[in-house]
This record gives sequence, C-alpha cells and structure tokens, in this order.
Amino acid sequence: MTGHKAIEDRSNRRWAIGFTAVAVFLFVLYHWIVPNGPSWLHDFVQGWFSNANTNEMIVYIIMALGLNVVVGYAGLLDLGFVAFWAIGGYVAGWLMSSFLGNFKINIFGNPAPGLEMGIHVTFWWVLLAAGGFCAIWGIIIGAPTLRLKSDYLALVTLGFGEIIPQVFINGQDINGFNLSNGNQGITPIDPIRFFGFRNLGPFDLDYKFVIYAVICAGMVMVSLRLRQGRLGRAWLAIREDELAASMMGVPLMRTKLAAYAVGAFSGGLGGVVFATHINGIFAERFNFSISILILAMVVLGGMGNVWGVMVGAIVLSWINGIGLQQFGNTVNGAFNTNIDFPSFNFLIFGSLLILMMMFRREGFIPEARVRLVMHEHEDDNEEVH
Amino acid sequence: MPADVATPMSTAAPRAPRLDPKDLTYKISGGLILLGLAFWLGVNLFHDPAQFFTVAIDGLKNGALYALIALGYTMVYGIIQLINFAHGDLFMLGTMMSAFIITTVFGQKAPSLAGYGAFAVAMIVSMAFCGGLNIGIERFAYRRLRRAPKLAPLITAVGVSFVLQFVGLHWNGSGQRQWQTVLPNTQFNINGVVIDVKTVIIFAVTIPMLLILTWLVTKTKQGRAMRATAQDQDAARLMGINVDRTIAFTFGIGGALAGAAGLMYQQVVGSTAYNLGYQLGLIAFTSAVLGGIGNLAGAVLGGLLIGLIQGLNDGLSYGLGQQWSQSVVFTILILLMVFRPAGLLGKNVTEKV
Amino acid sequence: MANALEAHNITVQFGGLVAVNDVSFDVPEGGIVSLIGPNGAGKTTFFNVLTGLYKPTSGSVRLNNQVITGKSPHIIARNGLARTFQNIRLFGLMTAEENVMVAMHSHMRSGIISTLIKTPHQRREEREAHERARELLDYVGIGKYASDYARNLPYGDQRRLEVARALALKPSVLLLDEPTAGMNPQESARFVDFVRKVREDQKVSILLIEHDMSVVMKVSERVTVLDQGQKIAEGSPDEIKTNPRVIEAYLGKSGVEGGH
Amino acid sequence: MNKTLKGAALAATAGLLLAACGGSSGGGGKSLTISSDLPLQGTNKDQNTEANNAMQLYLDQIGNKVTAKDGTVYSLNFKAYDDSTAAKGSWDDAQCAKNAQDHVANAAEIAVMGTFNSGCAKIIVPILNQDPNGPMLMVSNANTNPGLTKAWDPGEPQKYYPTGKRNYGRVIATDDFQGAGGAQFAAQDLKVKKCYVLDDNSTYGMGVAKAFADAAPGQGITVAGMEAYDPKQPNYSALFNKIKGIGGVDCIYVGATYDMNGGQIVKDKVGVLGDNQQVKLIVPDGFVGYSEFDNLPEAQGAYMTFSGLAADSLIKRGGKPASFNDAFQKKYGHSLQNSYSIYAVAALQVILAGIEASDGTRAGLTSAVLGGSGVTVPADISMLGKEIHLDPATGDTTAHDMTILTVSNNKEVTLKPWTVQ
Repeated sequence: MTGHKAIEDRSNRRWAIGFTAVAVFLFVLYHWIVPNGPSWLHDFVQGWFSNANTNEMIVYIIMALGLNVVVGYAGLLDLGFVAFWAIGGYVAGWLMSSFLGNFKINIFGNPAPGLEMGIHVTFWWVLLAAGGFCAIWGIIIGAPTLRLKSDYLALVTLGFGEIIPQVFINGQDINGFNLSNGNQGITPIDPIRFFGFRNLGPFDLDYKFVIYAVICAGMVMVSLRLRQGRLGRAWLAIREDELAASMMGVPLMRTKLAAYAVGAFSGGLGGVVFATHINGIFAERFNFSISILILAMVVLGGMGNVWGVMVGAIVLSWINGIGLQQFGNTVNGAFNTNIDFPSFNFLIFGSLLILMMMFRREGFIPEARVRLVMHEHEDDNEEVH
Repeated sequence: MPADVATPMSTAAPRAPRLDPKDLTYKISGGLILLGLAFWLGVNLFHDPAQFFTVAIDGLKNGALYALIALGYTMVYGIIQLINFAHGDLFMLGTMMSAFIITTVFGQKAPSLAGYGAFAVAMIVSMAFCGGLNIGIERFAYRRLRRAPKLAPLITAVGVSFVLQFVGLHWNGSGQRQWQTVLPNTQFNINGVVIDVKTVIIFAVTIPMLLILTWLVTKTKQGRAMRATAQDQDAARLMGINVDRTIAFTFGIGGALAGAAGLMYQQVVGSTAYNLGYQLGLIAFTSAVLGGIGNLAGAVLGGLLIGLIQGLNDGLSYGLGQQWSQSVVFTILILLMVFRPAGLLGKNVTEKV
Repeated sequence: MANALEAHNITVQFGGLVAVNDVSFDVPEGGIVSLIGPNGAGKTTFFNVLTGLYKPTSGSVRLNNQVITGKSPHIIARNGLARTFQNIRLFGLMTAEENVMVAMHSHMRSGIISTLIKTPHQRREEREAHERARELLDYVGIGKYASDYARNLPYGDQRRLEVARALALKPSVLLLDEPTAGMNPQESARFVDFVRKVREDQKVSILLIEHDMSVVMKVSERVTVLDQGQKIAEGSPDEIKTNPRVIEAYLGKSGVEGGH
Repeated sequence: MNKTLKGAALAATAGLLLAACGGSSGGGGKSLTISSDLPLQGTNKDQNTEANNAMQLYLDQIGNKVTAKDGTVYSLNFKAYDDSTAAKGSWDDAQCAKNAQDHVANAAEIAVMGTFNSGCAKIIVPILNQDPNGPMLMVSNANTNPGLTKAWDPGEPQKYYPTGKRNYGRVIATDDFQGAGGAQFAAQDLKVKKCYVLDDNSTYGMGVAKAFADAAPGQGITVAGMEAYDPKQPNYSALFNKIKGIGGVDCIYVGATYDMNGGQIVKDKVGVLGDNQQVKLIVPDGFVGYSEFDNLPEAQGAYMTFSGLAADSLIKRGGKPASFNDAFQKKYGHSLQNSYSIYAVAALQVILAGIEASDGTRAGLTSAVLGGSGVTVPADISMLGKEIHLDPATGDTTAHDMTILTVSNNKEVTLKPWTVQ
C-alpha cells in the first residue's frame, strides 16, 4: 500500500527533475550557447529548433494536455477544442491591450508607452482570468450536451468550435459593439513583466520560454495529480463504462463537466500564452483544422499518457511549423533541386496520420492500458482477411 | 436529476405521471424557441411572400446538394459508425472529375445535346471514380482499424482527407476555378416566385437516388446483408454474410453518391476548389445527424432543412445576414441535439444492462 | 423487523408493453431475499427501477425509509443501494484496486483544488481509500490481484471483484444480478457461502436475482416469483417449491435454466 | 554565385548547414540576402509561388548583385519564407512570429519583401522594428490595410513602430483611396443612385467596402445596405434575392479578393439581378489579374478599380514590364498572371534602390528608404512602368492615382485613369 504510494511519489519527483533539466538546458542553449557559439550552431538551431518554435510547441503542449483530460482521461470526443483557445486568446486581447479603449484601467499592467488606454492587467492574473472564463464556457457548452453519446457529443463540440470563432470573426460590429476587432485582430499584447525586473520584448524569447515552461509544468502537474486522485479515477471509470460508473456512485454529469472545465481551463491558459507569444490575436487562426491538429497530437502521442501527449504535441507542431519546411529547404539546397515542398505538405502530413494509425495506433508513448485496447482485436482481424 | 442517466431514452423510458420540473423547463424552452422561429418566419412571409418563397426554393437547391453528400455520409456511418471526414474530399474530387470530363475532355460549355451527353458520361465516370476510390480507401486505410477504438479510424479519415486534398490541390490549383454549365440557365417565374430550372434538375436526381437507395437497402439481398452487418458484424458473419464485401459495397455506394453530388455541384454551382470538401463535408455530416444518422430519408430531410435555413437566413430582409449562416446552422444543430438527440427521424436507443 | 428496501406498486410500461405490473416487494433488514422468474418475467427491469436507471410509470421505492423513486443512479448508490451486473461490468482497463476505489467516490470529499495542492486531508483520504480497497479485496479473496487490470482476472474472481466494488459503497442493500451465471456447481456452492458471509460481516441486506434454483433455495430466506411482469408468489423457499402457480410458470422450463 | 558550386558545397556538408552558406562564400564584396515572406500553401499558393519566381528571375537578370553609390558591390541571395502551415492551409500567425524572429536572426538578411496578409504584417513589423541592428526594412506588395502606415484605428500606426522609427513601406495604395475612388467613379461616370455593398469579411475586403460606403453618400449615392458574405458558402442566390427585394438597387460593390469565392458572387449576382449593364458591378483590385475572372461570361461589363496598374495593362504598355514578362514566359512557360507578382518585383526594386543608396546595413537601408527624401525607382526600369517613390514619412507609395478597368471580351481593358479627389 504505502509502497505503491512511494513509487508514485518518486516517479513524480523524477518527472519534475527531468522536466526542469530539459527546460534549464534549453534556456542555457538559447540564452548563452547559441548567441556566443559558432555561426554554424546558430544557423542550425535557428533553422531546426528555433526558440520561437519551441515556445509555440509549449502552447501546443498546454492545449494537448488540456484536450487529453477530456479525450484521454474521460473518453469524451471533442472536435471543437479550438473554441477555448480562441476565448482564452481574446481574454488576453481584452485585458492586456489598448483594444477596449473606452476603459482606462491598469491593474499591475504593463502597457507600452502611448498605448495606455484600454485594460491592462498583469499576465499572471490574465492567465487565471482566461482559464476561469474558459472553464465557465466549458461548463456552459458541456451542460446541455454531455448527456449525449460520444459521436453526438463530438458533433456538438464541433458546432461550438465553428460558432465561437465565427462570433469573433464577425465580432467587430455586433449591434454596434466591437467585441473582437474582427479579422483585423488585436495587437499588440502588453509585454510580460519577467518576475518583476524586466519587460519582455520581442527578442526575449528565452525568458518567455522560462515563463511558458513554468506554466507547462503546472499543466503537467495538474494532469498527473488529477489523474491519480478521486476525480481521475472517476474519469477513467466513465471512459470505461458510464453506466456502471454511475451505479457506483459517480455523478456522471458533474464528473464530465469537471473534465470539460479542466480541459477548457488549460485551453484558456494556452490561448493567453499564445497571444503573448505572437503578440496579438487574430480570428483567422481558429478553424476546424486546428482542433483536429490538437486531437491528432493527443491520439498520436498516446491518449491518456501525459508524456505521450507531450511528445505528440512536440512532434506534430514541429512538423507543422518548422520541420516540413526546413526539410524541403535542405533537400532543395543539398541536391540543387527546385521541388515545391510546401505543396507536398498535405500529402506528407496525411500519410503520417494514416501510417501511424495503421502501424502504431496506440501512439508514440502509449498508456499501458490503451495499448491493450488498441490492439485487442488484431488477431480476429487477421482471420477476416 | 434524471439528466444524469447516461442513455438518451427520453421516449423509451416510461413517462412519470407528474411532470418533473426539469422536463417542464425543457418543454417550455423548446416551445419558446419554436414559437420565436415561427414568428420570425411569419413576419418575413407577410413582408414579402414572393421573396420568401424564392429564397426558400433557392435554399432548397443547396439543400438538395447537401442531401446528396449526406446520403453517402450516413450510409457509411450507418454501417461502421465511422465519421468519415474524407467523404467531403471525395466529393471534391468528384467535382473535379466532372469538370475534367465535361469541359476538358468533351469541351462542352453550353446547354446542347452534346452537352447533355457529356453530362451523362460524366455522371457515370464520376460515380465510378469516386466509388472505386472509396472502396480502395476502405480496403487500405480503414479495414485494419475496424475493431480499433473509434478514434483510430477517425484520425485515419483525417489523414485520408489531407491526402485527397493534396490530390485536389495538384489537380485544380490552389485557387477556385469557375466552369460553364451544360445545364440550361432558364428560370420560371410563378407569381413573382423565381424558380431556377437547375433546382428542378437537382431534385430530379436526388429523389430517385433516395428511392433507389431505399429500395436497395430494404428490398435486396445486399441490403439485408448491409443491415445485418450494421446491427452486429459478428452475428452477420455467422449467418454467412461476407462482411468485408458488404462494407466495401457500402463504401462503393457512398462514394458513388459523392461522385454524383460532385457532378451536380460542379454543374449547378459551377466551381471547383481543393478545399471545397471540408466545408461541404461538415455541412453534410451535420445534415446526416440532423435527420438522424444512419437514416437515408433523414439525411435528405436534414440536408434540405439546412439548405432552407441558410437560404432563409441569407435572403430574408429580417435575417441575421449571410455572415452568420454557419453559426445559425450549427446553433440549430446544437438545439436539436439538446432537445432531440437522435435526430429528426432517428430512433432513440436504450442501453441494455 | 424493519425493511431496508420497500417497493410499492411498481408499474413500468414501455410504450404499450407492460414490463412490470403493480409489484410490491420488501427486503427486510439483514435478510437475504431472492427474486426469481422465467426469462422475460421483468426481473431485470424491476432491478433497473430500484437502481434508478428506469423511472417507474407509477409506484414508489423507499430505501431506509427515504423515497428514492426517480432519483439518478449515483444518488441512489450513494444512499446505500449497491449492485452487481448480470454480464460483468467492471472497468476492465483499471486495476482491481482502482475499480474498488471508484466506488468510494461518493464517500470521498477531495475536489480539484485539494487534489492539486495535495492537502493533508486529501492525502489522508487517499491513503485510507487505498487501505480500505486492499481490505475489501482481501476480504473477497482476491488481494493478490490488486494491481492487475480487472479484465485480466479469472471469471469467478471478476464476480468477486464486482462484489468488492459494490461493498465499497458501504451499502445497506446489495443487489446481486445473477451472480452465479457461468459458474460451475462447486463455484456456485462456494458463492452461496460467500453471500452468507458477506451478509454477516458487512451488515447488509441482500437481494438476489437468480436462475439457479439450487442456489436460490439454499441461500434465500424469502423468495418472490415474477411472471410476465406480475408477482405470482411470495414466501419461504419451501412454500415456493410447492406453489402450483410457480410450478406452472416454470413447467418445462427447468431444462433451460441459466441459459441466458 | 554559381548554383552548382553552391549545391555541391551543401551536399558536402550533409545538407545541414544550409543557412550558413549564404554569408560565407561568394565573390568579391559583401553578400546580402533579400527574403520574401508569403503564404506558400493553401489557397494563395499559386500566386505567391509566381511572385517568388518573378523576384528570383529579376535578381538573376541583374546578375544577383547591386553596386552601391559608394562603389561597394553586394552580391545578392534570395530566400523565400513561408508564413503558412500545412494544417491550416493559409497564413498562420505563429508562423509569422517565427519568421520575424528568423529574419532578424539571419545575419545575412538585409530586408524583407512581404507580407501578403496585413494581419501577418502586424505581427512581423513590430519585431523587425525592434531589431538591435535595425530597424529592418520590410516592403509589401499586397498589404492594403491603412492602419499599418497611417492613423486609422486607435493607436495605429504608432503601435507597430515601438522604436518610433518607421521600417515598413508598400508599393500598393491603401484601401481607403481605392474605395473612395470607386465611389466617385460610380457616381460621376456610371450615374448610379443606389448601391448595395458586400464584403468578404477579410481585413482587406472590409476596408475597401467601408471606404466605398463612407464616400458614397457624399457623391449622392444611397447605400442600400452593407453586409459581409461568408466565402465558405457554396452560393449566394438567396442573398441577391434579398437585394432584389429591396428594389431600385442599380449597383453592387463587392469589396473582396477574387479568391474569396468572388467568382460565385459575380455569377449569382448576374443570375439574380441581371447582367452588368442593368445593375452595375464594381469591384476593387482584389479581382484584378485573375484570368479566371476575366473569362467568366458573368464578369463581362464589370468595372474594376485598381490602385496602380493591372498586370495585363502594364504588360501591354511595353517597356520594362513587357520585357520582363517575356523573360518570365520563357523561363516558366506562362506569362505573369497576377498583379501582385509584378508588385512584388516592384517592392524588390525599392529595396534594391535602397541598398544602392545605403551602407549595406539594415539600419542604413531602412533610413535610406524611409528617411531623408527616400529612394526612387526611375520610370525606365520600374516594373510599374512609371516612377516608384515611397513617402519616407509614412512608407506609403506616393502614387495615388488609380485605374478604372472594365472586363470586355474576356480581357481587362483599361477604361481611364482616375485621380482620387
């Protein structure tokens, strides 16, 4: 009994150490080694593992971990996760920029000179506000729909994933009220104040990385601890057998809503982090393909397994953002060809998804139990052929 | 809180003698929404009846197109419960194949006898092409995953969708292309209500398709095999049904429908684009669910309804306007899911304990 | 003797079909009661009414003198009515221990925040839940499987695990839905002893649906017979054995016992 | 630099040190990289690939080098950045942010030609502006959102230039000029009285549509309604039936790019409201240069405004654009189809003129183009067939004149030049 607990605690401590080690290494790499290193190292890192890309990856990790709570833990299919990203992003747009110019509120905020109008709240509070606001939206969206069976639920979430971005796209004139500045987007977002001593400008990616990594670590902790507790067991039980779970005293509605709220919360965090990463918020990002991309990260990484999901997020966002492009540039450069690589990206990306599902559908780093179920009928299938 | 019961069994469960407050709220809010809708329609109808019916029929024209795509969606879902995201992209390739046959191969750009001939050839080629492609996709991508948890084939379908978009991108180019139609461009005007002859043609294609499919599913041996497979694959196999072939057959039919829809879209709307399938696939899937997924007539009803709603919202003077059409459609979908989860024509299912 | 569970005039209709017709039924505190009847008699439907899965068309259910009719399953479960399933419904991809701990959900208090910051209360609660789960597993005799996935357990042990899971709810009434289905006579005999033991040790009343007459007759203190939704007889096992209506209902059916 | 040599060198370094090569090798003087930043995947892939090809061709034509006024010879490299992603199929804000970092980090890079989307520019410009070695210059061929360079929304344009120095220019006129010019033309030449204004809900489309609607009442035109359409919908006949129901509408203004389902809008407009003689159709330069559009029977008789000169008319005029088009056709097998490609080369010419006048540093280049009296591309080499000059105070092109075109016999025909009052 206690042995079991001890192992759990030890592995928890181990991940904390590992995560910190990787984060510190990356910070040192970006902060000292690359700027002071030889130019080939600089070019190599800039080309293949640029700091901007790493920061974007963290956004995707946060999103994927959130979706993992909904899909991986509780087994609820969500095809509209991008809605929470959008809501979180716009909370940052509202509370960290000069956009709402009728107000002039500053709560530990950090407006750029000349942009003092609007609402300026400190980054950390905005994180909480966005997370909380998204969690409320998660409950609003979830409450009427969570009674539905999985496919229908998926469709309803898809519907919300389409409606909410459209509200933001059309939102520059809703009965005369400018909610979102429409497709023009909201820029700039206030710089983050780095633990009180430095405003983070566009080239302080390494410091931003530290902040994002802390938030990401927070999400990892949330994922792991909730999974091990009372709520995590209830989620898994619901994923396995809703009916049996309810007859064992698990309140279905409330438990599912909790999964939704936690997922939405992290979507909100990711939205704020992303808004500060690109220094703005643009409605065009929030389309269905992004929801699918995040879902693919969860599934390809290994549903339910925090490490797998992180790896999935890292790999897919790297491929989507920098990998395919850099690969094309390299091939074209090395063989002096002029192949139009971007036009093959659909093919490469699509094939990757298909092949993964064919040959390693439990994901890169599966949860042991998921591997079992993913392959359980393999043998039956062979005899079908 | 009866809402916590996992299964949607509002009709199957016995009704309590007294209304419980939750049920009552549901009924009242549902009624209010319907009332508001009726009021909105009434005001518009009163305002300008000719326009009302013109835009309604316009909407139904699109709706019939959605219905054609939704039929394929619903068949595939009905048999293996797969949300086939690639279906819309298959339809997209159907539009391109039709354009290729009619305009590039036969060089037909205007209504003429030769044009109708090319149209007929394109119908056959496009249906065969999409049907064959869909069978191939099923064989190579989905079959292995038939017993895997739902998410695996879903992600595969997304992958297939990307690959098909790649094909479309290279076939059609990145932009949208416009085509001349071989269908007549005439319009009837009945008391101010304008009806496009193309609307008539689409219905002349969609309704027979629905009838043929219904006959196929309910009356033929193959149809019985399909229904048996949809119910329980293992039992069907034990009864001597070749499940693989039945599923492949269903995919073939679904693909052929996508091909037919592609031809109709290309000829009626007159454009092709590589990313067409995404949008229309989404709407078609919504139609299928609206009507009750797995139900053929439901898919047609759902498609027509969505087209009608869009047309009314776009075209009525007191509407939200075109830019909100998508939101209106999905809002209605969500409301329906809340009030009648099984869709308009679908049956509620209870879980066995 | 007071009644732990009382069902008054329960009627369930599906459309025009009457599945259960005006059945009243009690489980005395600390008793072992059986509900029997041929296939399709409405036993499982009746069970589903008791556990809150179906709302009865009319009638009411009282658990420890509290009306529970129409309440959701999880609330009924929390109030002390636990059940097992005819076709085993364990959480297959959770360990045996986790399965038991799920059922403690309603007796635990920690929420999201306390789980995240691991308050002392939360840690204590978790530790106690672990310990109690181990105890229960040991009690039903499958302690060695505690960290195995439930789906990997032998069949009989899965049944035991279901009982352990149900007991984790600290029920006052335990509903067993055909618990010996699929067991051989030796296993069934052992199970009868086990049920008695559970009743003694855990202070629960037990309601049993069963096909296997030998089990019913051996274990029950009182037997109720349903046929086509109607209660046709009620009494001690000996009375039931000789009741002409019961014999009529079962006539020719004894050969297909347990053929579910 | 010899391409084969470069390739061999790169193969030898296992292809990993690609970017390192740009700065090191090369003949005499200093080597500079000019980059482009355009979406190369999805809907705008074809036209932006063409723009990249045109720029590469132009650099090849001038021998990939430029001689500054102080006599230094700079050898030039071209690098194309992609600001779109596969999953999204269009410009991606995160990709823009990343590219901005890369532009700054790539020491050999001197200036950026781009972006295509104004939203992307809003992300990139402030970052380039704060470049420690800069500000770094960006010249766009396609951003028409006024706020990037002049007072528009609150805080604009200062919020894009945190250092207070300008570093962004464009060779294309802003939406406000064009919309207003369209309204003047509609009132004075077409004598229309009642217009319905549509837009594609994009930054560009809404900008021109709003400018048109704002200017129309002053010209005596009633705006019967203003509405955004959803480019993802299959068709718009219901929408046009609504317009028909209003009655008396004799002109439709569509503030959009052709890519945003513009073909469908035009087809349905004619289908419901009648041809472009009965109800005039006026579109902005988002429709110019699409042969698809010109070939539509429904497009015949449509009027187009263009802030500058359209591809076809430029090529027809002869001179530099025509000879360049010949060379392009020879190399790529088709003539330039997109006006934005020509404007991309024009933007490149502004950058090159700036390098000539500068000391070869980023800051030097920026202050050469956006300081003092600015730089001028003389008419004889200009891709626009006339002098190109950016106002050094704002970065906007000084050419406010626009062209009215009409579609006739599947061709864009220049009707008249028009000066916005």
